[in-house]
Amino acid sequence: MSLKISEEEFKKILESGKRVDGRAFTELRPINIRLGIVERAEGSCLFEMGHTKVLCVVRGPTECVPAYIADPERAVLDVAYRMCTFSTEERKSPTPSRREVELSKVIREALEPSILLEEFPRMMIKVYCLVLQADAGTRTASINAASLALAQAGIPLRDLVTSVAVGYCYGNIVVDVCSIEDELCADIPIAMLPAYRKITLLQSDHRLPIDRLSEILSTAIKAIDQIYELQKKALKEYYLSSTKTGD
Amino acid sequence: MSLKISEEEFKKILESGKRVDGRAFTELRPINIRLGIVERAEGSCLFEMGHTKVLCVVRGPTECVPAYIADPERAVLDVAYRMCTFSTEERKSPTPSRREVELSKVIREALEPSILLEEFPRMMIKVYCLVLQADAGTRTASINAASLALAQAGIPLRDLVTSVAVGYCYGNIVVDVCSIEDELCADIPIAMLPAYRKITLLQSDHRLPIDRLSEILSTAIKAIDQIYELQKKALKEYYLSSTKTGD
Amino acid sequence: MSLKISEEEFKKILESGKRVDGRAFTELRPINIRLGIVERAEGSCLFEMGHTKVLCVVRGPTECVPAYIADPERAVLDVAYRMCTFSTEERKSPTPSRREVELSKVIREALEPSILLEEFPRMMIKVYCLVLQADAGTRTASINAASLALAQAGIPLRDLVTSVAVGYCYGNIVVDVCSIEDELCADIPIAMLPAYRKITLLQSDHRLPIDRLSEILSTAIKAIDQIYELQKKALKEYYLSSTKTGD
Amino acid sequence: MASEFLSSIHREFLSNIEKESIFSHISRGKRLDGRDLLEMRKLELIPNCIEKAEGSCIAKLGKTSVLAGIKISVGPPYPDTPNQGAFVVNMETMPIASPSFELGPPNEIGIEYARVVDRSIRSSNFIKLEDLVVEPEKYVYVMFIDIYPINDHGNLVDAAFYATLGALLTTRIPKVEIGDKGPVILKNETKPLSLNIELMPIQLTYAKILDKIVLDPTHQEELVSGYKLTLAISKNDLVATQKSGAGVLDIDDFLAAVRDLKERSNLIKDLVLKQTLG
Amino acid sequence: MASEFLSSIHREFLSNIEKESIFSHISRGKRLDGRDLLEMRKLELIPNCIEKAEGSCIAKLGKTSVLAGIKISVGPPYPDTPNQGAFVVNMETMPIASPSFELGPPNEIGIEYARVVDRSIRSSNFIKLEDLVVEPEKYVYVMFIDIYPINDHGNLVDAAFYATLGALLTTRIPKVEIGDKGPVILKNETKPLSLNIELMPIQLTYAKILDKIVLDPTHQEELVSGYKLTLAISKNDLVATQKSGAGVLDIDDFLAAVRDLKERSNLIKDLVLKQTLG
Amino acid sequence: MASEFLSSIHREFLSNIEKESIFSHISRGKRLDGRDLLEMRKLELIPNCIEKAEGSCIAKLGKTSVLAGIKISVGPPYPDTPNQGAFVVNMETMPIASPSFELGPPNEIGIEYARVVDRSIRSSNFIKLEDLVVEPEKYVYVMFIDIYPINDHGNLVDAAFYATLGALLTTRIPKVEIGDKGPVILKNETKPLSLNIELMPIQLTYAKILDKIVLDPTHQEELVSGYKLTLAISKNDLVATQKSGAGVLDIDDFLAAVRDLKERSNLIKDLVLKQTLG
Repeated sequence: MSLKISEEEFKKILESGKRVDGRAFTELRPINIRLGIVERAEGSCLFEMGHTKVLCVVRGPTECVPAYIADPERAVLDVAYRMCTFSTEERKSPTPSRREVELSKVIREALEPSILLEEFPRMMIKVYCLVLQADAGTRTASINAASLALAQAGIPLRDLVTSVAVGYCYGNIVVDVCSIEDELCADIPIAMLPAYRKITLLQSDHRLPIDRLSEILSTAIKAIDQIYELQKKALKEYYLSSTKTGD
Repeated sequence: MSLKISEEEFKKILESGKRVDGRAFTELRPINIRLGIVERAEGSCLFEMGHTKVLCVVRGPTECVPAYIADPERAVLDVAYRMCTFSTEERKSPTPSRREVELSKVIREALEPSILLEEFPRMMIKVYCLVLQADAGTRTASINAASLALAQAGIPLRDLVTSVAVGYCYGNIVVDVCSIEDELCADIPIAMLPAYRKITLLQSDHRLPIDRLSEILSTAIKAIDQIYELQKKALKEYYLSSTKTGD
Repeated sequence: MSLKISEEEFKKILESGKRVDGRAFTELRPINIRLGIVERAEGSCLFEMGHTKVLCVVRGPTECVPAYIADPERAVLDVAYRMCTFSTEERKSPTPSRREVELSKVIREALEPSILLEEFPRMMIKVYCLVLQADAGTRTASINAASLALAQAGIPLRDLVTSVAVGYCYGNIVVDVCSIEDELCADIPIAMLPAYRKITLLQSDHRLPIDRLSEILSTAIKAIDQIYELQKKALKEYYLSSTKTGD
Repeated sequence: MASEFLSSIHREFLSNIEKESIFSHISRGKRLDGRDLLEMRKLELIPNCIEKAEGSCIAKLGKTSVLAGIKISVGPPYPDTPNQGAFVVNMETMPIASPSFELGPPNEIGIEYARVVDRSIRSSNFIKLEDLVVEPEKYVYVMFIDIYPINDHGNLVDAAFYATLGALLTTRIPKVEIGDKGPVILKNETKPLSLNIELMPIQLTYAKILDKIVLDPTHQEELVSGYKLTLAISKNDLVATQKSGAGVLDIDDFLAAVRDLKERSNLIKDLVLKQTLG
Repeated sequence: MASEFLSSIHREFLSNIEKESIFSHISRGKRLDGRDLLEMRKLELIPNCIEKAEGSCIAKLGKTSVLAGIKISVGPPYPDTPNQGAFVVNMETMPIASPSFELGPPNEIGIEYARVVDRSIRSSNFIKLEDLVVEPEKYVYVMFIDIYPINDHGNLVDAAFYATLGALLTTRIPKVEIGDKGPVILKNETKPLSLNIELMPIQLTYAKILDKIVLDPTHQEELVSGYKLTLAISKNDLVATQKSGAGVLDIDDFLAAVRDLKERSNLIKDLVLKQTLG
Repeated sequence: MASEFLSSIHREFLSNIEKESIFSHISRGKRLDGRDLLEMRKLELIPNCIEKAEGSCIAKLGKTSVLAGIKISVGPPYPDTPNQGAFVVNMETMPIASPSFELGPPNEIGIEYARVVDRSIRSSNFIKLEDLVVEPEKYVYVMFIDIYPINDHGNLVDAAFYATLGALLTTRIPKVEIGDKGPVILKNETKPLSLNIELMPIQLTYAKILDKIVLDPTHQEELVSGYKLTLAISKNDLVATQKSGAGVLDIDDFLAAVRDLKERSNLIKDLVLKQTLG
């Protein structure tokens, strides 16, 4: 998992048409979804993509505290993204980093368009994303988990939100970037309302040639469609099983 | 006070039937109690046991702030245990340590059963314990001080709470442990409602043979009864003197 | 600006009747005042004295938050004095220092007597002073700036508050101390309601001969009168220009 | 103003019907979930669930679940124990597991539970701290044990204890070389953590409800209990005691709980070892 | 309880009349301040305004103004980049510039904007970090870039970017000597910061209002916009993207915005260089 | 939102009857507790009350009492004073002494008073800082002076000052040896702190009530006073001035207060020395 290779080796593998972890360029890591695993919450989801593991819990709609942040026309959505101290190579301090604060904000804004917040004026919906293990793609896994937890919580949604990180590695476009790719290449996390073809999260850093952007986005959308199917399947299975057990 | 001796010497002294500070096994350190020394508080008590000195102040019953923690059926008891920076061998940071937070909680829970909190619904009673000098037994001294300060404040009580730490040192049971005993032996702080024979605080660490537990507890109770008498005497003297001076 | 000279050289220059920066003993540094530069605030002022630059912003009267600090008979005045991290020789941490807390308090108390707070019961007036560059006299510049910003905000005032720091350097009284004087000599910051001849801020440290105090104060008052004229001129020019532009 | 450690925990209430239901069951010697008074929920340990941690384990007590992870670093020893490694136990209280928790630093419950688990482990001498030395008096291993509650369905403190135990039993200590610039951790060369298995502590929590003592309380039972009593034993010794909560404790109830724990401890010890070392 | 980063920002509202006015203008292809949809406000840079800083600049975008200052210290390099200097971007959010800010540590907006500016600069390789080494693997220069908003009349993030750019372009690096007690900074001997001028990033922010995209939004426009999209390019590459706000973004709007930025970038680059290097 | 330093102090109010009573006494030249306007309460010092501190003293001014304690450590000197020891004055404001204080870090009153006491001591050169050097330019003694108010019956700042003075006068400096691992403090070998007794500062606080000046105000007097004026002198020099509170001060009142302090200072100095050095 924490395999270290040189930039040269990395490039060579890419040239052979493969990726460092053996995947094809547009191949996702294995995805594992478990819904409803936290009993004392309205919604919860464990979302695993490769070694990345995120637990997401939804609470609410509840009363808005402190009262002065309440919105008379819609629910306030509050999102906290946090990493376990042991989720990373080096122990992370439990105090929230600036990165965690920024990611809490962009995850919130990625989820917000999917929720019918206007149905709960003056209320608050709380989403907590806890990264149990970080191996690239923690913000996209958090969004995928959170959207499912919101659905399981029975919060009315326009659509699920589905997210993936695409990478641009020495001319190659790869989907669902892994740790080494994240370090050496440009990483473009994207979230969408898949049914509407609308983007709710978009970030990038490193260098991206402008004339490849269109291709990068269409590659992302294909991956998002695949994950979207897995999300819907997980929801369906959860409802079937919970009906069976009468839960 | 900060005498350092080797474990061997320590054992030898115990074998001679004495303790490092010259006391007999069931002998308390000298106790000094002063009530009502903080004028601008409903209740206050300075409690000294040997070199350990704790000042306790009681405020209330007052309005509950923040309001959302109020209990419609009883008063909320809030206890803060803090140590002066110069109370210990090494300077203590003024920021509350995790130990201070835990001790605030167990002291609160040791006092709570003694107070008729149900007589003050929606109110708050505040207890502040400040360790002026720490030489073992600061939590037990805090409880003894706090209970007297509550009584002086006129808060209705079922009984006083009385507390002592018993030690288990290489097979010997000693009462009112001193610093060196605290370091080398098992320390069992106990608080009781003496008139009811009920325990309100009980903690332990180190190794205690299970078959000696009963003996340890009965030794503790004898010491508690002694301290209880001193507490009652101090209260009586305070009331007599305050009646005399018309205070 | 950050010229370093020895104490001996410093004394020699003083003996020649001049100061290290070439000024005469009672000469002020150049003063530059700009009003109304922050559009989204009721009042604002940039006050420069030599290299010292302070930006002050006034907000309110507004609702008092938190509500429990409201005063039923008058507005609450809240003042925050802060320094930019790059305002000093060594980078200043953005966390407020104890010095910044004390200065916030004395600046508040220097301004308070000038404001008709009784006209806004239960309200709050907020004053923020940000030191952009610190080269001695930041508290006095803050007061001068804040008083002008309050006036520009239309808050009813009894008088402006005008402030200067006088220095006592090896027997000489100097006005508007510079950095080196601040370091080597006694520094006496004073604020007044000039029209009333009343002092609203007075501090000192270092050694001041008691028999020179009267002289020190009268030197300060002369400097304050000069600055007061510049403040009034700046206000007048601001009103004239804002009338012209219809702002 | 109440102290932040008190006001950062949301009080929860049970309805009178819920309370009555718990009480009527318990007074008849049974519990709402069908257990006997002194019956523990099923304990399940899932070790090695976090590959990036040097040790990790999820512990489940019925529906309650807790995750513990261990990260290892190298630093100077404490001055008073120059030839021993060190460990720190911390419990975060993010509002994942329970609506009564809030964002922010650990509240008083997280601090208390972490310190109780720390004492249960430390007093037992379960960890061979003397084997955690890299270079005597200069460099020792420091273990950060961080505990995250996942679902609080009661008795978090025991679940936290078993998660910690499971993580310790499966922890791998990396090799360390002292280079020019200080210690370098070689993550690929590891060996198991040295433990005194025969001293392994076993911790259980009892709760007083009405005039009865129940073992391993659920969340609802905690809300109506007078106190909880957490005990840990190692071999024939009591190594940790913590009365938690504002009720009053009878001496006989304490002694009976210690005896009960002693009787159960070997069975639990076997279960823990089987589920971790296999 | 909401997280502190959310609750420390005061929500602001526009009246319905204000909203209608903005909307009716924009639907007719014009803006309240007379600008065209894709017209930027006048950018003005005032460098070297703080003599005590190693670099400083006020950037004005119309009425919006932001001050950035740079202080330089010397410290050990990051372990993974032993032969590079370091820089940190921080944005304070004191309630000077806007009534929606509060006293205290930076809120989520300050943190986001500082990190966006950091990425725009860092991804472009504008700063020659390899030239900021005092003694390889031991001492490097560390630049603290601190940003203070002065007047928030909209698009603080671009004003913050240009203030930072202006400060970097005029930063002087002091000489450092390594003495017995470590590095000593000689403030009187300085040289300009090494920059890859040809890689200089240009950042612009677009906002979606109704079905239109506007460039360089004002404060009122921000309050009614669906999202803001901040983009930075360096040469022919996109080096930073940040969608901010809860609206939904169309792919075509993103691609169009990138093209618009590309077209404008040389002009802005010339303007920045002229106003700083003269 | 008000700044935390303002909102963490509870405002206290006097009833109109209490106010009137104070005013009517003072306008007749007397005070509620029978004192004359310029009469100080009885000052009592109890040094060496905390054996674990290197220096300690309780100071009582009538019913007001304050505890100060001094702990000594060894560290590097400040770069600008390589051959001087250092001291830090801190005042905690736990709600022991007054219902207007709250738990948490020192409020603005604690910070102001600690800094005033610091300036009174520092400006006087009472402490021979040059004697607090362990190894020139490398190790010096650092004194932490921590002040805890016990009962606030008015004029805490002077009680804090005399508690500090009493603690300094009885402080014992431990011997320090420089070992392999740095300095080692030998607590059993001590010598008194070096002081310039002839420069000992004396501090007094005056308050303006109605048109009168009173010395050493009580708590109720503080609540109705326009301002407090704290002054310290050392020999014939004024070494600290602090106007505190929102009232306005007349120059003549300031000069009169300085003269009053000068007249009293020798008597107080003798009292302090008698009660500490015996």
